[in-house]
Amino acid sequence: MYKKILIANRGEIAVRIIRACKELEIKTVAVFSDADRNSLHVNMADEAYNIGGPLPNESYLIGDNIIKVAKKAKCDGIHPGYGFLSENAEFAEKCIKNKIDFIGPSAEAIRLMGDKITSREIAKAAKVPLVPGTEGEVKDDEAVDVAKKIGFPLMIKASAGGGGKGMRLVHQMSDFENSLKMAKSEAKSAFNNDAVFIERFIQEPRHIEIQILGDKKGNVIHLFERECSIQRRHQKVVEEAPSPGVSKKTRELMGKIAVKLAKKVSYSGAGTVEFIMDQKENFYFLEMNTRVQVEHPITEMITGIDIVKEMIKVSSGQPLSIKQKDIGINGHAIECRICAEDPNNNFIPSPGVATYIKSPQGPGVRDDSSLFNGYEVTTFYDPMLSKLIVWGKDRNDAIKRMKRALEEYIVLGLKTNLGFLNRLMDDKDFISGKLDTGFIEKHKKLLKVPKENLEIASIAGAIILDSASGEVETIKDPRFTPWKYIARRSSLSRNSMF
Amino acid sequence: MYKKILIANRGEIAVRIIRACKELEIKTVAVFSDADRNSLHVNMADEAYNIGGPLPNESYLIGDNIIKVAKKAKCDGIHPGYGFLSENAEFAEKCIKNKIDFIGPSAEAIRLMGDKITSREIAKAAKVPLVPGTEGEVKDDEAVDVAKKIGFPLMIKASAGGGGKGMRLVHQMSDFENSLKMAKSEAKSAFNNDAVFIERFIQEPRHIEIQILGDKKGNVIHLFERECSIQRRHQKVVEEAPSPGVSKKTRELMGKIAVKLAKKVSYSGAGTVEFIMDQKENFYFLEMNTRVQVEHPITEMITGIDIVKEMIKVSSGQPLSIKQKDIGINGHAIECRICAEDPNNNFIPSPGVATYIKSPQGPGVRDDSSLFNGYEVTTFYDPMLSKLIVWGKDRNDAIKRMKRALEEYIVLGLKTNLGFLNRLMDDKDFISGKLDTGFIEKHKKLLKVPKENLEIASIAGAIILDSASGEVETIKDPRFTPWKYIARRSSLSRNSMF
Amino acid sequence: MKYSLKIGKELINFELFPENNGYRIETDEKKFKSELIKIDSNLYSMILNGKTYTIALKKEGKIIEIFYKGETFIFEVPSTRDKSALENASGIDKIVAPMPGRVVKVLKASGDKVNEGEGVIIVEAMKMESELKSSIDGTVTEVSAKDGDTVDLGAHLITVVADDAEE
Amino acid sequence: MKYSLKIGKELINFELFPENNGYRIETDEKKFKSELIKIDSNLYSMILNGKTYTIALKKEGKIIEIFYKGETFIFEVPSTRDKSALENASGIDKIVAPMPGRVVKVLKASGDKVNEGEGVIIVEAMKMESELKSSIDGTVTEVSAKDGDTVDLGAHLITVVADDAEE
Repeated sequence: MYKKILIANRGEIAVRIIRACKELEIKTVAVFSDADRNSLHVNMADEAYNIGGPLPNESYLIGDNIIKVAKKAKCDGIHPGYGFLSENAEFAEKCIKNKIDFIGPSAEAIRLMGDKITSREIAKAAKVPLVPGTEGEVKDDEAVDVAKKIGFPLMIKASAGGGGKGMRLVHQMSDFENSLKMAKSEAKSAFNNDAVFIERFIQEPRHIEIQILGDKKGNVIHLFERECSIQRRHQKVVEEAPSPGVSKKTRELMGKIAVKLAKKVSYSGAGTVEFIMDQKENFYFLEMNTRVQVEHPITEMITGIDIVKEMIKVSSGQPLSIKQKDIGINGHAIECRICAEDPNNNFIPSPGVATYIKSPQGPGVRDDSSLFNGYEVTTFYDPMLSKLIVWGKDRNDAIKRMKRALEEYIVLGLKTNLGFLNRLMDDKDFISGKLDTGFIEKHKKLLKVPKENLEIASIAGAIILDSASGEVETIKDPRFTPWKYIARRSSLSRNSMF
Repeated sequence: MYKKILIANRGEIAVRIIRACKELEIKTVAVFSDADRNSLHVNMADEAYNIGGPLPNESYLIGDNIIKVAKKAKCDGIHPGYGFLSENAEFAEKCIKNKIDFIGPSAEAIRLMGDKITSREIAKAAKVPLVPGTEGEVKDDEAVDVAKKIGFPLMIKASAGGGGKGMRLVHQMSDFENSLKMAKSEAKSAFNNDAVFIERFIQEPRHIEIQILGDKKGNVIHLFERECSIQRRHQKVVEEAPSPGVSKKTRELMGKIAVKLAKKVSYSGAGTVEFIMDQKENFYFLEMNTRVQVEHPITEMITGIDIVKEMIKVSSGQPLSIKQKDIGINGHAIECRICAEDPNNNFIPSPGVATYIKSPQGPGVRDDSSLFNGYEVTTFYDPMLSKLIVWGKDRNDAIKRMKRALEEYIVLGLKTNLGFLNRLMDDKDFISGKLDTGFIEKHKKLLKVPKENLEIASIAGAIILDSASGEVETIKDPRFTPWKYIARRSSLSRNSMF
Repeated sequence: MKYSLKIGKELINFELFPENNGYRIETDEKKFKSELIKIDSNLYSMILNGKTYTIALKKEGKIIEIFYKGETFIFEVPSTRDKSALENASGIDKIVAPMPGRVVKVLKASGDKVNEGEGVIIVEAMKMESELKSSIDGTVTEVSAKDGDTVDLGAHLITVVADDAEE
Repeated sequence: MKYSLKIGKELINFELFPENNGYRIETDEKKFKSELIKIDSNLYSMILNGKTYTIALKKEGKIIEIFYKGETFIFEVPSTRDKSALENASGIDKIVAPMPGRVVKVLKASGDKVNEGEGVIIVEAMKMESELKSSIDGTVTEVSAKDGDTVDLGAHLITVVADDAEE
């Protein structure tokens, strides 16, 4: 087992990995940019080193510097988290060359599954169902014919893409050529690569993904699915496991297919095979993420398996600690990503300083957060503040618990999606479980702040106005000095019924 | 199901019950003493009413006033929590008379099991094993003969007792008569009742208890055992489930016996049958607690059953939602009671104001707390600040997680047992699982603060001294204005390796 | 005492009467009996007509920021001039930068007619482009930014005036 | 700069040298390279010889309260008189109330001889009785409480002076 691991990341995922290491009695080394000196991950690690400027390409993306720190601090492993260098095959190779384990799959597996076109080819070879479409870059001269063959609606996507850039939905032939041109130009400017491919557009699609875990002995297991259909700006907001739309039969089939695909590239560590599924449970391979995922905790909650610890153990050479047949689904878990963003303004990120924070607690609630009073959301990094996860004995129980936990959450100083998430948990369509990736678009009423909330807030505002200092205390000192009290027992009539 | 429940309690258990009600979509009414206006339970409930002075017998113990509030606020149930009125049969009766459900067992069951001597008689009739001893009050003239028959060491205990008052351990005949006199006089002054009984003293005893749940249809199930042997001042500090000292066979037997006993009094709601067990797994009935217990969360963690919700449901007339055969043990859970007390001074309570609080978070951690910045521990109530509960896939996993969580806990302003608990999690005897109620006495070294900790603290103190204001910022402004930053990229060398 | 609070373009009026240990509050439509207790640096417990509410708030100068049930409300204490201005000037939309960022493209020039909901400028921040829209039908009267500018939070970008508004 | 801190009866001496963005700290035995950053109202992050520590602290007048790893340390800034007094007066045990409570029984009277570890007074608070003990062999020189008194935190109860100590 490792003695000391460097965490090449920041924010909640760095904190998550540090917690796993502490529980495995492994020492941790944090790295931080100039903007992150006062972050939680720096505080919680055993050691911490500055690695440069606040922009990612000045610090968290400079693999060579991170490896230098790891060597100097005598680390025997580097955990990349998600984002940054986590799916960088070259970095994985360099770690190994420097005799430091890259805690993740082999560089080869990252390379093969990282490219959308290559991974599609591997999936095809493994007989994984694919969305009908071109099998590689579509050439300009064949594009129209291909589009006709696939049929409408169809989607044009950038080969090197991600996050919605270089994507175009086309409903009819007459829009096709113009959309193709725009997608290519967007792809060119975003990724310096104008290759695009075309595929069938699935109506009311659900985003379903299978968590897999592999070891270096060739064992691969799956930990069932997650449903991540509640999205905005093509990014996940709410995830749950298991999916309310996946039957036992489909679950087993998807799991088997995901394991088969992972074995094709001798996958080790944690990974996710993403599928798009229609409302009749037809599913098609989307892509594979060769790293730990933001939403991994919901799978941990329903299986009892600590995915991050398991990643570390298998990377150090240990076999998987569990077998497929021993894994079952226990209850239901939901994750909400609490983000500094404005739901009333197209979920635009809302940087600023969190003045005051209060986290939910109590049964079945897990808050994976990097928040503290004074935490600043900068434009350098993702505006995610926290992952709020709940477990319930069934989906309904989990939804009610999430609502309770969201109501306990206080974040003063930033605009967040807390209110929106709060109302989502009360929405009858969400409760019914009929989800698709267009859910938020179709439920714009959830973005509206109820008038009662404004009323309550403005009354509090009015009372504060009445106090010059802004510090209202209608009882001058709500604390009692008990021994004095007993002597002068006085009867206070505040809100009393007697 | 209930529409609105009054919670006749305060602190973390009131908060726990409010959370359960919210998740069941039941409205909640809090009551508070003059000392508790700014407490968490007042904030979290839907309504809150002042019921009198800070001393329990001025507020939380006045059942009639509480029933008045419940009627005025149109509550259909009252949850008593633990302590205060929870085991008061008369109060339970009054609730029912006022057509408000008492959420707990029948007044009859409380009365029968509440008295130690009666409950012993019922246990005897149910063939529950009892510690050899007198079956009722021992008369002065027969005491010496009885003591000889039972044998030494033996224990003299107050019939009406609790919390160690009126208890005496006697090792030899020559001490017996004097000890008897002292126990009786202590019992007289503490409970106004000098009745005592005598029983065999179990060497290196473990405190093992079985959680049971019953409904109003006559069904009773058990949720396995909890080990509560780590005690100070005869009060529990650390509890775990399952017990590392109970075999599968003993577990089943204890469970069966507890269910049998509960059925004898037509028990409904949550209850606990407490046993004393020697190191060879011989166990004897101690008493039954006819209420929800402080340590109920560890059972919730390993069974997935929400005990408080279940109590509310069965009280409203629903049958138990689970059957005995469907309940299994999943992993291991530990609870630490974080208390405002001084381990270096015989765990003496340490009142004061908690200036600054930071709670642990992350996987497998549950913090049932009533803390907030500014929370005051008064001498009116129990000094328990929080129940920190962790779940792990096995006992070792749970211990490491508890250690990690304890390290994350920050409570500034009060003396607490956090440091002691921290060291306990590292103790090889604790880790080995060989526990008994004398554990802390035998491990006094765990009370000692390590010299390194003082060193670290004093260095921080020295740096703060150098700053007149007490506000040290070696970087003047750790926050960046990103857009300015990009223009004037400067290289900071703080703790940098390059 | 009478008080007003401004939120967005709306003005809310109250009258407060101290009563027992709390207040009676009257708005144009409703009456409330209220008590507000400070619990922590920014945390308050409010009891309103018997019901309890947890609220976090920060008061800085004329700005009161209130967090309630997942939402942040930013109130402003209106000046006397504000009050009269507010009543007349609802026909002016001053569009400002919603966060620090870069101007990608200014879509309208001074004198251009715009419709309600029409985009007037595109800004980029945190790797995302956003089109800012006019909230009224009117004419662009002022443009303070050009393509490629980096702008701070709240920086004025474009003003649209309704054709029937008086500035 | 040279500094001292008093904890209990112990005096700790340091020398601080500002260095880069932090300090070099020297005690009688060790040297440290340190940096302390404020994160929250009372929360600090310390990097000491490369290792990180999370510390909460409060400074009020001459009292510095520090929370580290589950333990609360209360330091006092010693006055010059304190420093000399501390060196000589280790033979005096001034017993004070460890919390607000009630005196159950005063066990010793002025002039009584007591041994180290011997109980001198019983106080009750939070439903628990505690016997306070002398930490030295000596003679009771002063008794400020009587049975049944209610006492505040820190109130003087009894003083024991070692037979060879100079007061």
